[in-house]
Amino acid sequence: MDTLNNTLLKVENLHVVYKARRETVYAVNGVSFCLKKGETLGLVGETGAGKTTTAYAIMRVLPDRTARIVNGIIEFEGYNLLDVPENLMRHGIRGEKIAIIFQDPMSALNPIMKVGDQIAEALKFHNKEDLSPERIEEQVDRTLELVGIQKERKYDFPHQLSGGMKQRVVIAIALVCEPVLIIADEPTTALDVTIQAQVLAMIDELREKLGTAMILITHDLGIVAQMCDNVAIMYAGEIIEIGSVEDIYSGKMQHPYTAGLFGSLPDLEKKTDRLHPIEGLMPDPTDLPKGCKFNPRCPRCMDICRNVQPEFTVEGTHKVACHLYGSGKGRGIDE
Amino acid sequence: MIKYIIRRLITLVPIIIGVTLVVFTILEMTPGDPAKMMLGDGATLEQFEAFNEKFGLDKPFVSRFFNYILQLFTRFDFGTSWLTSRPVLDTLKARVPITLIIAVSSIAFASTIGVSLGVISAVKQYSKLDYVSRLTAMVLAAVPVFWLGMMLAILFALKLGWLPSSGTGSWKHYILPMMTLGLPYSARILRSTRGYMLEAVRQDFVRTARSKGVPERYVIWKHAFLNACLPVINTIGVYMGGLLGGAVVTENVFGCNGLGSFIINSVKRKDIPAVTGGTVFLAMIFALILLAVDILYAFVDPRIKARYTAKGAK
Amino acid sequence: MSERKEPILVVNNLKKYFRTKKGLLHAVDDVSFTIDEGRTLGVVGESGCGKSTLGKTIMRLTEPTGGEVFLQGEDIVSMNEGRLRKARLKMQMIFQDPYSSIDPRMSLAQIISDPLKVNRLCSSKNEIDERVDRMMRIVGLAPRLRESYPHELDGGRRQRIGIARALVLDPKFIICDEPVSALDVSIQAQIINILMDLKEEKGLTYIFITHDLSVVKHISDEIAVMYLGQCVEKAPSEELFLNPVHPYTKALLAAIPVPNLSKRHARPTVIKGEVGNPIDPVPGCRFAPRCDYATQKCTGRNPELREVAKGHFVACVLYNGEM
Amino acid sequence: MVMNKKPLRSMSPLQETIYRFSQNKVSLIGLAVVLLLIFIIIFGEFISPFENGVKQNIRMRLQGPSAEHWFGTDAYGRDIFTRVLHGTKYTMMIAFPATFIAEVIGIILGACAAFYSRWFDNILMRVLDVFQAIPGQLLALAVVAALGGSLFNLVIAMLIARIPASVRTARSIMLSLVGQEYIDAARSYGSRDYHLIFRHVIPNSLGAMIVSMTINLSAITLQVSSMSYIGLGVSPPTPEWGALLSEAREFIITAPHLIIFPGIAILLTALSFNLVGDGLRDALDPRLRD
Repeated sequence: MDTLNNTLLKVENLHVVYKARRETVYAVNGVSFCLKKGETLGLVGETGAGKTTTAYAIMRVLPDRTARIVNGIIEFEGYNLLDVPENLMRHGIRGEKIAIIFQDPMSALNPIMKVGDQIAEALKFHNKEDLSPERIEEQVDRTLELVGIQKERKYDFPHQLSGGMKQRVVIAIALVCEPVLIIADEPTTALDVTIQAQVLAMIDELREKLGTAMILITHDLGIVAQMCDNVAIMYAGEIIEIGSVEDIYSGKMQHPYTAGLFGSLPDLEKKTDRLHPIEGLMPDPTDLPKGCKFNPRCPRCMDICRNVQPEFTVEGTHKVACHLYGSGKGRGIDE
Repeated sequence: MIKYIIRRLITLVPIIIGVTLVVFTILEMTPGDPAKMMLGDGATLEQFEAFNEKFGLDKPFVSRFFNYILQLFTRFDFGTSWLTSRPVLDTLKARVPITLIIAVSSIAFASTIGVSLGVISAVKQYSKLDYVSRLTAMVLAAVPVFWLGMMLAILFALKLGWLPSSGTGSWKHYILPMMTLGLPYSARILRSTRGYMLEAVRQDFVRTARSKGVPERYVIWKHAFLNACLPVINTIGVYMGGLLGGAVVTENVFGCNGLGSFIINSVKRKDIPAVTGGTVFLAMIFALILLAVDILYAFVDPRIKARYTAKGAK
Repeated sequence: MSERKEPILVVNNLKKYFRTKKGLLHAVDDVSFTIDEGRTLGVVGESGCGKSTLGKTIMRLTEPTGGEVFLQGEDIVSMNEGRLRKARLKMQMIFQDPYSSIDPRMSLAQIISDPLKVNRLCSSKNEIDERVDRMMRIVGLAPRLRESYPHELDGGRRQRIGIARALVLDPKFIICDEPVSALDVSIQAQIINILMDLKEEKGLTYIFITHDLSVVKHISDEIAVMYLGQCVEKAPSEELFLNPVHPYTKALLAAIPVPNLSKRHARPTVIKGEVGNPIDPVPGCRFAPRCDYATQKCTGRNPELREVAKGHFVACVLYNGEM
Repeated sequence: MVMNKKPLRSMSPLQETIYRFSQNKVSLIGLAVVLLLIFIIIFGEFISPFENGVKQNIRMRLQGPSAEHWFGTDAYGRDIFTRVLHGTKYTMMIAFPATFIAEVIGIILGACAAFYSRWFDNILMRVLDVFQAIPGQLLALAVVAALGGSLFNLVIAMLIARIPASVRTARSIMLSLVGQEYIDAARSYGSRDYHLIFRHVIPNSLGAMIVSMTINLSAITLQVSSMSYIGLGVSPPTPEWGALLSEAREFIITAPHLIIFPGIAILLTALSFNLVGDGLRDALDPRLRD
């Protein structure tokens, strides 16, 4: 069993909304999960599932004019990040202890600043050990080499680098202060497969070497299988299934949405005639359905699903929020 | 970089030839015989012929044009005034400094106010300050320059008596023209700076900087503003055209003897060579300003720089 | 009675070069293939390999620099405007971006009926309406959406509009240019199913351009792998995945993350480096700089596509002649 | 099957733009002023006959605003209110046709540049470079210098001064539209060039072109009045706003009301065009707002 002091990050009942002029977008609706030191959690879901919003909420970099964290606790190393004042957050947490890798390397780098300076910037503002400028430069060189870029290229501007190299620079920025937690927001979606393989292999290796915990946000179940220890499947701002990779990929006690995700993927090893996608579309985040959020698309929807929000059914490390499982509340009606 | 500047200077040559051609062609359409207009009906036939020969008016349009271009590029000669028979350049030399002082001081004034308020307005979007500065800018951008000049003159010169209302004697004389021309443009610059800044603070790399833990002030100025700067510089360059045109009117309001009033007076007296010379000269200044903007641009933006310096290109 | 096995499309030595400031960009360089009626050819490759340009060049949306394209025996490349328009009735395209490929100022019905109108194929308004309704039904768009505008719809439904627009002319042959890469997985699967059903029903022939290997395997009968403007390997779909021959194909297949735990933490053999520059390439294998098996033989001469097994072609000196 | 939020009713992009515009109070005020101006042009004669603005009355000269003369009287005792009222006509008679023609020429040349790219575009750009090197005001001055300052000539002058900017705007709009995939799509299903231009490019460019048109209207209003003010536009007896101000210069100390009212008229006109333009731009592309 896990010991408590091993827990690095604990998110509890997180709710985030975006207030547009007349509408309220319910982006994250009661997300809870735990992350232990050195562990990798995959956050999986389709567009609009609330993955990125969750990540930004942890970093507290949500757009402050529209977004509100209405409820929840984000406990990091024993402190609730939502109570930490902004300047402490900036000084001690962001970039220092938690770093983020953004999705699109083309736009995540400042086009008019040398990449070396962009890496050094994080160090300069978290200069706890009073490093001399020379030492900072050395650290930049080392980090660049760590991510597989020659140190001479620190004098380059982003436009002189290829997409894969830019993403390596973004990763270098995240790593340079040796954070304990990295949030990787679809780090390879914008890259080609062969480059993706390079970057993923590099991230995995570095993470292991540095013992960093990671939240890997992705929509690709293949990447999760390769990289993660635990997986959380998100749908409409909720985690509908969470567990170890083995739990999720075993196919036992699977949420119908998870099943649909797997059914949408063509199998490389077997010849499949037809895919089995989930019908319909994501619900409108300003007007979510009652009960289980997935009920309008669910092939196994029951009466109870339309009215009652399902609780987690727990089986070891595996938790599923679906009326099909658990105390049998729904089973009787269905079969 | 120097190579680039030289190359860009060379590209000015066809533009100046083009500008001269346009101005020449437009003014060629003036109805009536110039000699008759200048000398009056009482002059003799010999006087007419002498006038026409002196100013090359007996030659066809094309040859006059080429001659003008040749003179312009070899001797920096802007032609001879029909009225005074003196080289136009002499008058230009005396008057250009006044126009330049007005134009440069007002653009400096406008940029300082416009850019700084624009940035603040964008950073504190939807704050009271934002509303007030946007409203003021809205109105100022629609104010006719000459009317603003008259109102300022009424207030500061006639009512308060702080500043002189016309002439060009001391530095004090330049304050009202500077404000007159500068205020409407500061409003325009504010509006575009605010827009580009709003765009810039939403960029991904600004979010990257924030998530690095960089202080907010640093994020705004070093990351967002430096990037927003590029289009702002460009816009200011474009506004220079309107501003130089506005300078012509402002000089008229405050009775400054600059290039503008020279052109206006020459237009009124149908002194075509003077109009041509003045216009071409002003266009040359404008072209040089645009060139300076381009160079500044390349200086700030490595992507543009790379396109021109051989080393930077991959 | 035409012969059943006659190829619907024959592409011979197709080339498309773009003039750029830095030199001649070889986007598509000497690509040849044939497609039989009712089959699907998958074209895979990474960004910058020229796969999209290939599609556009076959459609003659960009003028080819050289080569021939025969659609049912007629050379598209040498056609004049009028005949090309006729030929395009038989050959349509589905585009990648469901947002920019649809005119935002037209309603659904207008978008789908536009091909009929510009080609003056229908005599009456009723006939047009009927065909639009039929198309909408086929691609799974609710009839009440007829008068909707694209901005009210999501990517998946926009892509259905794109399919309906391509199909309304009853083409024989469709070029699908990454039709699902902008969509979420569940929507992607919906679209793929529609495309496969249509192929079944109407006996369509596809060129399916994509960067996604698992999708291409699922939908294609035959697959061509492109690298920097050239076709490096071509084989029946099953064969390619069972016996990849070209080192690039092998690397590409190894790089796909598989959604099961069989290969967990078994780090794939990652190929080094990145895709090179397609501007003014020197003769020789373009993959050689990244290839673990590269020898001197790889430079100096473009490797030719050779048949190594029945229907399996590869352009690699390792397999030149032997085997 | 579909669970996405259904719109209450389908709105075409045009309807949506109108709807969003109608939600913007500031722009609606601008529109109201523009409509008022048009009303004045049509019914000005009924509000206060032109006669009142011509009738001279030396005894009533340089009077301040009163119940009888709302804006006061000028040096000849003419009613300023009437003169400002009828001045609307002159400014608009120049601004509207000049803007409209400049915009049409912009669309035509822009479309040609975008479609028959390379050589035509290159030539066009070089020509534009030349024209844009001459500040608009000077170009207008040169035209007036050559042709003289009648109303018609002012339209020509404004036109020449505005065309370069209009063409450049139109060109960049058209170029970005031609780069859209739906143009390729339309071509691939057999659309001819004129289909592409008239069915896709022009309808899609219209919004942005109308925005640029309203902004141009504002700029021309200002430019026309300043031309008249420096004595190179409409000349004094005609109650054009700039000309009114030009006349009023001598009385800057004695009768400031002569200066205030025509100036406010110009300001309001230019401002309301700007407001409408801004509102339209926001309505066309709501992303720009937040």
